[in-house]
Amino acid sequence: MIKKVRPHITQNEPLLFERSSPGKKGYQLPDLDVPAIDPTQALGAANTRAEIEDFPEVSEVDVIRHFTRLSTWNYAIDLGCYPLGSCTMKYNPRVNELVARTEGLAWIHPYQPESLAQGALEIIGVLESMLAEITGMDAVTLQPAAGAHGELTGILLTRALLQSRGNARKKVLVPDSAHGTNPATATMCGYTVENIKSNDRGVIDIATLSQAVTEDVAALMVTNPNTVGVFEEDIKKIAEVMHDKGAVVYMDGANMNALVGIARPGDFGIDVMHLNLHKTFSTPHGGGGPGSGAVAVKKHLEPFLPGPRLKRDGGKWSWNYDLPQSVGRVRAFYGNFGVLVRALAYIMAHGGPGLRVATMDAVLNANYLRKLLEPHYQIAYQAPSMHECVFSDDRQAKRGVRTGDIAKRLIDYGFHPYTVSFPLIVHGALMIEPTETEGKAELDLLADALISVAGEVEQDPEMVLKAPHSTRTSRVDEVAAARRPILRWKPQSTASLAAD
Amino acid sequence: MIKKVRPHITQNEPLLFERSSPGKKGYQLPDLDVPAIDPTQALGAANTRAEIEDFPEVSEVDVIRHFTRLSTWNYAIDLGCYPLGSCTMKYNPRVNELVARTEGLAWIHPYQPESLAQGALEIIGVLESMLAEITGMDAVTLQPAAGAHGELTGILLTRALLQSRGNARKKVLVPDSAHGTNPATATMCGYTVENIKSNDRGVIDIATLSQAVTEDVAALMVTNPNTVGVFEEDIKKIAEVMHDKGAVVYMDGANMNALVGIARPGDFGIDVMHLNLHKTFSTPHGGGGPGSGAVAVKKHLEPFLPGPRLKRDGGKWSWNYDLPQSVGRVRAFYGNFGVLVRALAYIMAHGGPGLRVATMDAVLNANYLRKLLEPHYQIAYQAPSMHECVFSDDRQAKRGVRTGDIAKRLIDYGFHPYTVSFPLIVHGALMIEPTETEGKAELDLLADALISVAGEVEQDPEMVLKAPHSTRTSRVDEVAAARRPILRWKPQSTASLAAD
Amino acid sequence: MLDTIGVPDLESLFSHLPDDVRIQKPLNIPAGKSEYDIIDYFKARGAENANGYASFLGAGVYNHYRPVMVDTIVSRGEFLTSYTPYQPEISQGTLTSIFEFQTMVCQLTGMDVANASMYDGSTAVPEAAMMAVRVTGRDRVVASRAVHPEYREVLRTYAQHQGMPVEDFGYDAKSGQIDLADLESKLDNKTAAVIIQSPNFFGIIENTKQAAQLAHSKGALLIFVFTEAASLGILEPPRDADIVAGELQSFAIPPSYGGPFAGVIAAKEKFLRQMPGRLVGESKDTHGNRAFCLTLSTREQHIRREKATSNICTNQALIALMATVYMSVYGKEGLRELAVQNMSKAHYLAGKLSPRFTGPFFNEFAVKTDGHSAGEVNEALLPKKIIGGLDLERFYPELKDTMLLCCTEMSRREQMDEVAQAFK
Amino acid sequence: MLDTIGVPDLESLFSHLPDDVRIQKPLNIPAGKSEYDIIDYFKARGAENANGYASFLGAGVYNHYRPVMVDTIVSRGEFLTSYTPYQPEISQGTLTSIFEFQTMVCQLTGMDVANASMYDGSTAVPEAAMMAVRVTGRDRVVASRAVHPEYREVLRTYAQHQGMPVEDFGYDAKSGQIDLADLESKLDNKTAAVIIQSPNFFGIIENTKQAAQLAHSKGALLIFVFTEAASLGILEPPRDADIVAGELQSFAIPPSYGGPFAGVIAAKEKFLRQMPGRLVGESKDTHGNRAFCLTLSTREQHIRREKATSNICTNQALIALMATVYMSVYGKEGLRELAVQNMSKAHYLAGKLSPRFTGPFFNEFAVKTDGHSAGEVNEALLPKKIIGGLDLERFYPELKDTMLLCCTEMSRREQMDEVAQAFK
Ligand SMILES: Cc1ncc(COP(=O)(O)O)c(C=O)c1O
Ligand SMILES: Cc1ncc(COP(=O)(O)O)c(C=O)c1O
Repeated sequence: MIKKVRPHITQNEPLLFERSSPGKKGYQLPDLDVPAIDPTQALGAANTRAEIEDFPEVSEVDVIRHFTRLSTWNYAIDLGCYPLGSCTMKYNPRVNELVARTEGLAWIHPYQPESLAQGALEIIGVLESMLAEITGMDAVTLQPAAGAHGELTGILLTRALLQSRGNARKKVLVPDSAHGTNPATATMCGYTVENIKSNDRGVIDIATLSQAVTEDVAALMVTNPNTVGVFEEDIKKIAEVMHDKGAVVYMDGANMNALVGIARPGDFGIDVMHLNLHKTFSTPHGGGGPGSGAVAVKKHLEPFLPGPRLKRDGGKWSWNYDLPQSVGRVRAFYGNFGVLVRALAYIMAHGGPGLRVATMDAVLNANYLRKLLEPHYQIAYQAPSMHECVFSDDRQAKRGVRTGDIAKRLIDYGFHPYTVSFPLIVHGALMIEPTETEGKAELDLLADALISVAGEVEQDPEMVLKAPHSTRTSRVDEVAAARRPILRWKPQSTASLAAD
Repeated sequence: MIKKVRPHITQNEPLLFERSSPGKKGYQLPDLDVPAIDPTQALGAANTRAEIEDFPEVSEVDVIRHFTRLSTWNYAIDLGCYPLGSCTMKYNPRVNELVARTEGLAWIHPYQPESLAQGALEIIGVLESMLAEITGMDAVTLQPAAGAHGELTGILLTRALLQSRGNARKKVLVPDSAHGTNPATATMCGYTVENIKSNDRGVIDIATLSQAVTEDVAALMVTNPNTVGVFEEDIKKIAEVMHDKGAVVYMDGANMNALVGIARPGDFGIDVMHLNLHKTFSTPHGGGGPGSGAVAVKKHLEPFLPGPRLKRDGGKWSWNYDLPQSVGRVRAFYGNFGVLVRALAYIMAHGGPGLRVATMDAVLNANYLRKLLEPHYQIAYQAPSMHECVFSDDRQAKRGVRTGDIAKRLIDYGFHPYTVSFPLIVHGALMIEPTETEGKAELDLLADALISVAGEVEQDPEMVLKAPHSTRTSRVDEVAAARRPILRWKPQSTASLAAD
Repeated sequence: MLDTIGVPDLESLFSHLPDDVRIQKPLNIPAGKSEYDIIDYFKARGAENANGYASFLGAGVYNHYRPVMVDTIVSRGEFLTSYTPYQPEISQGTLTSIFEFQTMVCQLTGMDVANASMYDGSTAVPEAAMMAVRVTGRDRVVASRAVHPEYREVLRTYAQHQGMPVEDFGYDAKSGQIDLADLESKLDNKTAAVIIQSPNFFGIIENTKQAAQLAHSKGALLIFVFTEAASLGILEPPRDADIVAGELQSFAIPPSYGGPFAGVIAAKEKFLRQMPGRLVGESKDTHGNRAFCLTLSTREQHIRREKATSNICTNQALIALMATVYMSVYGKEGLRELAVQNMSKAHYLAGKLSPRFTGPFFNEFAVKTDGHSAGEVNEALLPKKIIGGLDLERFYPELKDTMLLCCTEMSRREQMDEVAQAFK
Repeated sequence: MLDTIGVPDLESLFSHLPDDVRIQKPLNIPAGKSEYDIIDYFKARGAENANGYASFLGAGVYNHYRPVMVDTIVSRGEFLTSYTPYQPEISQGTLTSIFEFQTMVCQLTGMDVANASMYDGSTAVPEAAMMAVRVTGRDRVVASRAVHPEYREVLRTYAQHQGMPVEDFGYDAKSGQIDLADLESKLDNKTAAVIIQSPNFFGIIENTKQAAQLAHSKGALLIFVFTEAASLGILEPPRDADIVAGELQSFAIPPSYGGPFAGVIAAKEKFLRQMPGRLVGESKDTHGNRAFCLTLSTREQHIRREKATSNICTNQALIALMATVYMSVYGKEGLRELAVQNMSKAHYLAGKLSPRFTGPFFNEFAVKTDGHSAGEVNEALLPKKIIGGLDLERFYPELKDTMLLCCTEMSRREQMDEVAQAFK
């Protein structure tokens, strides 16, 4: 029985272009206090355009209604649990939005004198040291813009280190459970990828690994806890094996929400890792970013970090550009500063003890769900779960219903689905990460919904296959979208739907 | 056919009290930097309470979800046209919200030294003079908190004036089309109310009025344009009739949105009037306030205005409390300052010319709707419409469908209904005020919806009587609510509905 | 659109207005400004007011921390840009939150019913008095001089033409609490209500029980007024009062130079039908789902017109929502902890000074400025970016060289020490 | 919950972690702070930075007015707290706005297709270069020295291990535009792409047509880079380019010390399958309603893994939404008027100084500081609360005593006059 939602009306809304009518205005500029210049005269006709063809013309009220109506078509954390595995969709404290908008922080230019940016530098400095403490690493760069960008940085560092030792090597080992960004990153750094098969406990098999590690191997990209939510208990041994062969251990830290305050990668043999500040440290996901992919390293990798590096002397912060061994910039300026501010605010609000409690609650919630769901869904691996629990759709598949269908039906129950069919090593995976900010009531509703769906799969698989049934947009034809891509509005193409 | 909305799911949400569980916390206070005091010791057990019985205990994420979910059950201007007659539901520019939150304006104490409040006083001073210019009156007080409060102030002023002339008189004349606050106000000021019957053109009949005006009559409370949206063309004559008998003419300015920049009450014989800043000057209605009921008067009433009065000398603003003839304060401090800031921002954004254009567009929109709807609904009066048009449900009533039912059905079409069964002189009134901030597209949808409903009334009145059909909450039993009032949650009373 | 209407131009829409009624020259208001200019203008005005000052002013307006959650919620267009919930089917968000507001106000005050809000505390007082008059059929009210002076002014303004004589009674010069003897002497069988405030204007906690006994013994109602809602986190609620008229500014409502605030009236169930203002009640929809709606509107002006319990229409809904969110964020524990912090700070500062009254106080207290005048003490504080207390002589001639100081959770120890210094 | 799981306490949930893996002592991070303390802390940090200064810095980050509407929209929880729209049935809000973003970017740039965003302009450049390599099957890229120096650094970082040699070509010392002869000399049949920026780092508008002809004549693609999106309101879009890699910071994205910003890649339709990043496409739902969804994801890492077009996953959606709202507010007329204001201000100031280059410019230009060094001029401005321009020698040793100045609609005439003064 559906307990969490009821149908209501939502406003339709055309595309902005379909709302547009010539001459409508939503802005007013201050009066120009200097002589106006004629662009064509000043720049020549060849350099100027007559108009931005088909660009929208709408009023201020059109704009607010357009986007407000659109927003009501979205699901969001503010509306309910968002158990998207591997994405750590936790509550985003609003104070972080406020402080990030402080005039002295939001309106400072990256090239203004360092003497007029000491507050910003202090924030960066403090965050770097707190992340070093949390990860147990020696140095941190905040330049990368997201996790994948952090991976790129980390593997470039790896390569630079090995290069400095005379041989950059050829291969990067990636467990078959790894996130797609791992192999993609290795390739971008000129390495070939060798997949490591996980064992029947869902973790890296030391024997398999040992065999794979040759003089050609530059690094292992390990995710811990891994993407099936299982902690790699042999991590120290794994690191040993790699280090013995002179290879580097890179840790994908996307799952740090399971470890903060409990275990530190720096203490279990990791050389370099990235953190997803937008996951573990709760900066809003914003429909797909922005993020920050801070990279933490051990001493031996520090000389290769991207520049500039922050330094402090005589009580003053400044940027150091004199870094002979640096791999070079991975982006302009100093990173997603606005995201860094939010992450630091989050850390300050929790404090050391609070961060640890958050981690424990995250693991508690995942294990609670696992317990409630295990009778109804096939758990992927028996090993204990950390911050997320992963099931397979084996039982439901027998009735012709796959994880993606169950996900769609879950929408009718008022939830955003879990992560579908990732990791790849789990056949038809349901990857569920509740995070610590969900209360028991919401978790019970989620379990209740998934159990109810499991029942529906038995009684009426057809109905489940057609879900969702209660949303303003029913199942979308993604195949058609890819077969005949329409990636932009054009005057004719969608006019017929204007009333929509 | 319903073009404006589609059904979607909305989250259910229990009452905060039903979400509550002991020990949950949504706050953290700064550390106490002085010795903590034991309340019972300091104040005595008799003066202290053990706890606030049954008060909610929830987390921060509970709070944001609770109110976010609740908000999705509301209709609002940001979602679409809100043609609630007499309420002037126009778009509320968001810059007004920003400036009202400026630290130096939002965080100043009414008793702080005037030398440290000059900016606030300047805002009040400028707004007073602009409203005087707009109304054509001589002086303005911004103390009243809303329209009805302004009426109270205005009638108190009237009484004080007449008193000073030796006789406060007994009666206030109120047209039968007047808003309920008018007669209620007269009573609060110790006057008896005499209703003036409107003529068949929906306006005040000079003959009827002349008869009613005796030496006992203190004032006439006239609304212009009146509540049927018709301009009292004889207003000057009306004022003459009153003035000849030494009576005062009070104007209810709730409908000033039809006159700003076009005609000024001060120019057509009004002695005292109020403005609803939250209507004409677009301060957000916020689910029912706050508002501001600025009162504007002619010279002869100025001495009686509530104190303190703003004065300026030597380039400095200050409050003058020495007002021997003042009727006294109508509220503490100086008025709804935060609302005044928004109103001034609105006036500045439009400027004189812009305000006039807004008025013309408001009247344009009302007349456009009238034209489209006249074939389908019975217009209440033939007289030309100003900012709103009022119909009666005579034709639909024949099929057993009343204005209230049509309103409910309009909800299914994605609109907030017009004002229902007001004014009382129109049998089953449909009072429609689109305001100037609606575009043609939205107006066409509204007309289309109302016309479609008119058709449904003919074909399937039963269906209309059961509307709305598509909202998460169907028709509410208001009779039961009044028969057995439940005005607060109690531990038992609603526990059963916790899942709701 | 003009074509549809059948007029040549916009002007023609007004052609039926007599010439001598139409405006003669354009409004003398400058042309519209850009958003950027407007923000600039108000920032400049704000800069002309006190900025970054610590303040020890209370006296009805309190400087409490305002959680970020409050604006997060009230800024949602669905709350900000809707109006009075006349149509419950598309207003359940507002209606539900008001029902919660009414409930929390009852829980705080110990009353049975509360309305959806009044303009502010000062206007709630006369409305409460008028309510008592309707309930008792008597006309006279007596009010403590320790009730906020401006509230009493408003009471007099409202009362003057309703045949509702208002008389004050005094306070005990030593304790700062109401003078029970004087109250008793002012009571008679025409008295509809006794009005007291607690904590009173001097921050002193009144003996509500005794005041209630006295009032009831003479068949009058007790109207209990509060200006510092934060005190209800720890103080015994006025269970013996008949009507409570209060101001919720302390609950996340910015001082904003005196408004908009949110007043409220709460009362014993039996007086329900005489309450002014909007009330939200619980009911069901046709499917049996719980639903809320405005109710008992037969009390109100739009139905009852000249016989209405009040003329109030638009009230302070959005501001009341701020208070509702605030109460939700702090909750049972939070309001208590907050009250304790406020008390502790006030008692810390009072400990360094010589309070004028002996009665128990919450977060406000009166002190003699001894050597110097209150004005001098405040002058001395301004350079330190501290706004001192209220000079009580302004409202109480008998209280020369006496200052009312208020401390909240926002008052810092260093600043309080500065204040103490200034008295030296 | 512990009972359900069947463990005695929270600790036990971690008992399977080897002891030597678990943390040895508590994190050395102070206890949690209150919201109020946190706001205080960041206000204090903000106060340590430049506040209330007028700035003439551009160089890739521009100081444009940010309409209030932008935060009004992006602060709505439905946009702020949702993630990548994997589930289109409950993500149409995000998907529709991205589709509009893609469309507006195409309209601005004259390209056929645009993606949902890249991290920023600087990372969009190497992604565009890699895209060109995939398209042409060639490996070499040549980049104008007048492309933002930090963008070129990033290009080199990305390129170094992909067997993608990067070579610079010069600019004309007089005009400040690319040196066509030098470009031609650097082109060969291994060249996958020519990269230029316009307005370039010196603010000069490049001759994109000629650059395109040269590139195409050698079978290379032209990659057009922009850092000042506001220029596209008036400048001829790069219709002859094959790929456009740009930064949208100018569109309501606060400078925020360098990020988060929103990069974008747009291209000719035929290169679609080689585009990196997310793409939103139009489709229908089972009821035939128009619906949007992520599409062509077979290019992406989560499907293609080591063969993906890029490793990008999380991008800059919310920031892209800011730009979308900005473009909606200004619209066709607004962006043009805005561009004219920017130009007019810059040309006003340039008129009072001696520009270093002769090429046409938009809102940025280089000037010789003559007598004094760039540093001296800036020093002289600081006391006037003005942050001057960028010392070009920092990136271009050959440009001694040369400053890059930027004016936007926010630059006030008085301030520009002050700047001119400082050169005297
Ligand atoms: C396990 C894992 N690794 C890496 C990433 C990539 O991080 P980002 O999306 O911030 O680039 C993600 C997030 O999608 C992830 O879940
Ligand atoms: C005609 C008229 N007069 C007076 C009022 C009362 O104004 P307020 O609600 O601000 O007290 C209203 C608004 O409801 C009205 O429409």
